[in-house]
Amino acid sequence: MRRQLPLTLCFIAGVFMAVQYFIPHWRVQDVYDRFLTWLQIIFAFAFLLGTVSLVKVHYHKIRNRAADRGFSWVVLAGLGSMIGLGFFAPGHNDPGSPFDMMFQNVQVPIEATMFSLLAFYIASAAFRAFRARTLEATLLLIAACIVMLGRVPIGDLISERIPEATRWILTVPNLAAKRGIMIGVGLGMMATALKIVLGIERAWMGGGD
Amino acid sequence: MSHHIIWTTIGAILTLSIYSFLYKDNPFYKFAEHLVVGISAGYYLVIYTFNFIVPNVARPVFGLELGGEAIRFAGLEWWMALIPGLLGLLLYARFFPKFAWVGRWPLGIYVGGYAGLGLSPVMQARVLQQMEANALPLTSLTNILLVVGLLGTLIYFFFSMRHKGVLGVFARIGIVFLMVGFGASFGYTVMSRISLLIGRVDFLLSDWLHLAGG
Amino acid sequence: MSEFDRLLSVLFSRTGPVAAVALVLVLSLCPCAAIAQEADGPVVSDIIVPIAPPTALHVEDTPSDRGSSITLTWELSSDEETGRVLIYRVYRSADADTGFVQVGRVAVGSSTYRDGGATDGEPAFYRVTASDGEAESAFAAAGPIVSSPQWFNATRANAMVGTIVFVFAIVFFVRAAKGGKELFIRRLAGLDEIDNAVGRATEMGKPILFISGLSGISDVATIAAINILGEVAKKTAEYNTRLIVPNADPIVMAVEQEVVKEAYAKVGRPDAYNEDDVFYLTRSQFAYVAGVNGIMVRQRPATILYMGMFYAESLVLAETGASVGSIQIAGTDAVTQLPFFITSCDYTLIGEELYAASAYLSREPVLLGGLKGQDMFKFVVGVVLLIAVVSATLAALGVTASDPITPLLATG
Amino acid sequence: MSWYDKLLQVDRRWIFLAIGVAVVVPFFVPLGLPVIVTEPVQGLYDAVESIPPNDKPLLLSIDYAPATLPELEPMALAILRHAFRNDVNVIVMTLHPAGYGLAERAVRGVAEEMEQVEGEDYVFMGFTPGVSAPILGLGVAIRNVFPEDAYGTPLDEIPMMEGIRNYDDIPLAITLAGWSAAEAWIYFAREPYGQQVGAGVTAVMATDYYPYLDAGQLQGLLGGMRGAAEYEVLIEREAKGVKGMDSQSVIHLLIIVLIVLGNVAYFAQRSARRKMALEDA
Repeated sequence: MRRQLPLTLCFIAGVFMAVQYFIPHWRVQDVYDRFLTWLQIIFAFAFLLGTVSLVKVHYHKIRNRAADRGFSWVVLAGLGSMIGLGFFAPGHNDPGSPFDMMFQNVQVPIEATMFSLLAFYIASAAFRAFRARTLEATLLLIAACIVMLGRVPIGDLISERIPEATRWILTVPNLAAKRGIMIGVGLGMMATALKIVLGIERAWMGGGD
Repeated sequence: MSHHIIWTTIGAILTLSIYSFLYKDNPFYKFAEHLVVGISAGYYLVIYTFNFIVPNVARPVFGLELGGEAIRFAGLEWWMALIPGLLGLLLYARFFPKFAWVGRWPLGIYVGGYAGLGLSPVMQARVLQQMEANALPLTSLTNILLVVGLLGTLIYFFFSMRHKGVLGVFARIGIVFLMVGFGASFGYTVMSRISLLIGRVDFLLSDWLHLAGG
Repeated sequence: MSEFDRLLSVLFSRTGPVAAVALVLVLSLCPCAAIAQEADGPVVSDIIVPIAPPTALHVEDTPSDRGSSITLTWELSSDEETGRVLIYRVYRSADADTGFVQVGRVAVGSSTYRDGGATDGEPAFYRVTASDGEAESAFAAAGPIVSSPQWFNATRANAMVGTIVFVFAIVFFVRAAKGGKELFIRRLAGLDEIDNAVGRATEMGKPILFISGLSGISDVATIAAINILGEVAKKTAEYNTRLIVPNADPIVMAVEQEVVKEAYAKVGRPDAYNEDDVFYLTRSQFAYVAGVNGIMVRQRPATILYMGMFYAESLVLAETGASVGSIQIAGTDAVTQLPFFITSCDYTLIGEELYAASAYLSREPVLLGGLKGQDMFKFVVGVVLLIAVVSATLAALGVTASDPITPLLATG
Repeated sequence: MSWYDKLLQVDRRWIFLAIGVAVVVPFFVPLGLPVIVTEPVQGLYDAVESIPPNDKPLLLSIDYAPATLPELEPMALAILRHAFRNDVNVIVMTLHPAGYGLAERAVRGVAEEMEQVEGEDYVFMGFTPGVSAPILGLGVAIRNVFPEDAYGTPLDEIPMMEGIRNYDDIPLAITLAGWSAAEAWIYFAREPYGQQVGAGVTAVMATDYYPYLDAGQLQGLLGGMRGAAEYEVLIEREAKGVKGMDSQSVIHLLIIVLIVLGNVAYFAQRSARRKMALEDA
């Protein structure tokens, strides 16, 4: 019972979602719409669960006097201030509210900067790993260099052929490979999904029987 | 506007703190890292609560206002709003060891629901659509390459057969196509990433220091 | 074609009251029009010439829909060429002669409209007119028509056949595998390395970091990652190696806590499981990356596994991992991120290999059977594709009149 | 230690420094390299160009988050400028929870610059949660998804929205997204409703979208800052996209030089080792 019921719920939900795709009738589609909302609501409820986990980890660090516990206070302060401003200060959604200002001026710049680190890492990864060791590695390297040049104005200046070659690489060999991956991945997804729905693969509930 | 300058300066200092990680891990980075983890976790908690739980559960079930119109549903609609709320609450059963097993109900529905969506729609969007697009007449070199490349890539992914003989040849062709594709993807990406760096440098130089003309 | 010719053509090609009115107008103003004709001037525009109406209005219940919808098609007004038509107005009524209410309008050049406001089971009549924004043409009428919802989406019949065949293929081979048939699976280097990686971490006394992607359960890749985590956790539990699993999705965290906890319980070490090691960081993409980077440089894991759905963060993670000297094994179906994992990780599972991983690691016959079924279907895909290519080629070369196969793959 | 060993073991922080210098310098010394327009960008431009003025609106879904702002915001600005220049009405919305402020800033900024009136020339709907649900919902009725605009005005009181019910009244929907929202528009607007869709995505995502472009599921595609730059050239109003191209060029060259150096050193080392092995033998 303890294992059968969740598996049964999983099966019913899965079969419904797979079958509704072929039934346009509003009676079915209305249920589908509603069910999608339910899934989103369950997801929203999980956020508090996640937040509890985050708080617990840092609370334990502080309690155990871990070396970096000062920074755990920073996490809790950041979290606490956003929750406070979001739930208890009015108009958290309004542009210019303290909640929004914290988001726009702390979270946004830090995340954007983290993202931009990629420019540096791409260069170091290319230098470190792009070696013409084998035929495959050489092809990867050459394709990368051509496309890199073909995407910027300087490529046009070096040779008119470069943008042409770029376009060709992107629309012929690249497209064929992408399609192959897409079809393969699609089948992998379907097989995995099917095994979940049928209860063949049950790692998600701790596996076993 | 001094208000604006203060916020921009905070943003700039945090930006530089993150860049300092390129040199090595240091207290400035640690501070920015822990701060953004806390703030973003709080941000998403607030956003999801107000966008999903409040309009779909809190308002219709309890008739609460919560910054909007208080409409309490009745009859079937009331139950339809209550049930997902209860399912959401069941996630917290894990905190009570005796009832922890109940917490798997919402997970079962959630996992099953999305797994079901991974079946038929995927067949259409990922498999059939790509097959249709690649059902090309072999009348040009481009088309021949597309067909051969796709078949080669598909064969490369065969798991239950040894890649030998004709199969091996095709799998090899598949790898060649894959590698050229990956190279292209890499080269293409460089562009995006540098754009982001330009965006940040633009922020530091134009918005903060007013050095380069906006 | 001159204005005058146009009027005549309206007269001769169109029937109905419009033409009659036009005839009267033209005849009564004929001298004037003739002068205008000679002078080639704009005088004609002073005459009230009716706009040519759309014709051949056809209505049908929208096929394969949820109901309440009627699809209208018509032939464009001949005044499209003169630029007089700006919009077509669509009217509906329950009565053939009166009570028409405008339900929609479409721009010049469009000859179809879908009215989603019909009532199922009730006959409706439609009229369509052409208009220049003010004046309106006579109408084209059609009806009665009754809308109804359908129980089957015919445009997705091919997807349904495909899905059914697929399900049968998997179920058949899973059953065959239960019967104990030995199955060959080709080597997947990245997965063979996981055992060594766990051993290495144990020797070094360093943890293993498992990152199950940045997406949620709605991406099947995440489910595949959870399956792999199940296998990895069994091994770390056996070796008593620390396994750190930071999460970006709270539901995935909840599931993974169960997975790891059970794995530890199964090898008889439930106490060794530390819930603080399978935790939630933040949903926010790069805040998560900032946190994980911090974990990498401070914990210096011996091995890092990246499994599931990844976005742009892949290289930031993988390059940081490489800089602290970890062995890195990645697996993703995110085509855009594969090149980065390939460059900076030691082993990478490409696309479908990610989905094969849990079967490969567990060696459970049932799961391996599923893999075999998948391969069989792939074979079918290849054959169907070849047939379609041949059919398309024959049609293109003019050997056959048309290509009968490719349309069967068409998606609605 | 020989030169190639040194080069192969160079501290990666020197590479970081080189990149840093390469991105900053063009800010002060512009190169002004030309930008050539490619087909997918022309496709999107043509699709916008073909919308009749003051009639049915263009739907612009600004689905990007701050992280992809530098690439996607120049696109939003260029498309809005194009639409407003042609007197095409625009509905702006966002599917990203963090996109509200960004979308508002883009549409209000350009509207102010081009003296467009809210409610008559454009309307801002704000954020709606979910991805597939609202995209599907817009095909049924806009008013179900957005009963009112972002500022609480009911759609029925907005002049521009008169007679605009669903995708049937929207000649083109453009999504600007650095995540799977762009794909969602294809799956849930293009596929079920036949809605014409155009997309602006990050340069890295663009390769993934070529299959859709090829299959006719997309009217046009802007990829990254260069896509924005090309669009800026088409509407003859050069802005941040075109400017950023200079830094791009320099860094791309630098990375290629690094790859070449790395390989030269690698092969020098390999041949030296082979020679040594031969001498030993």
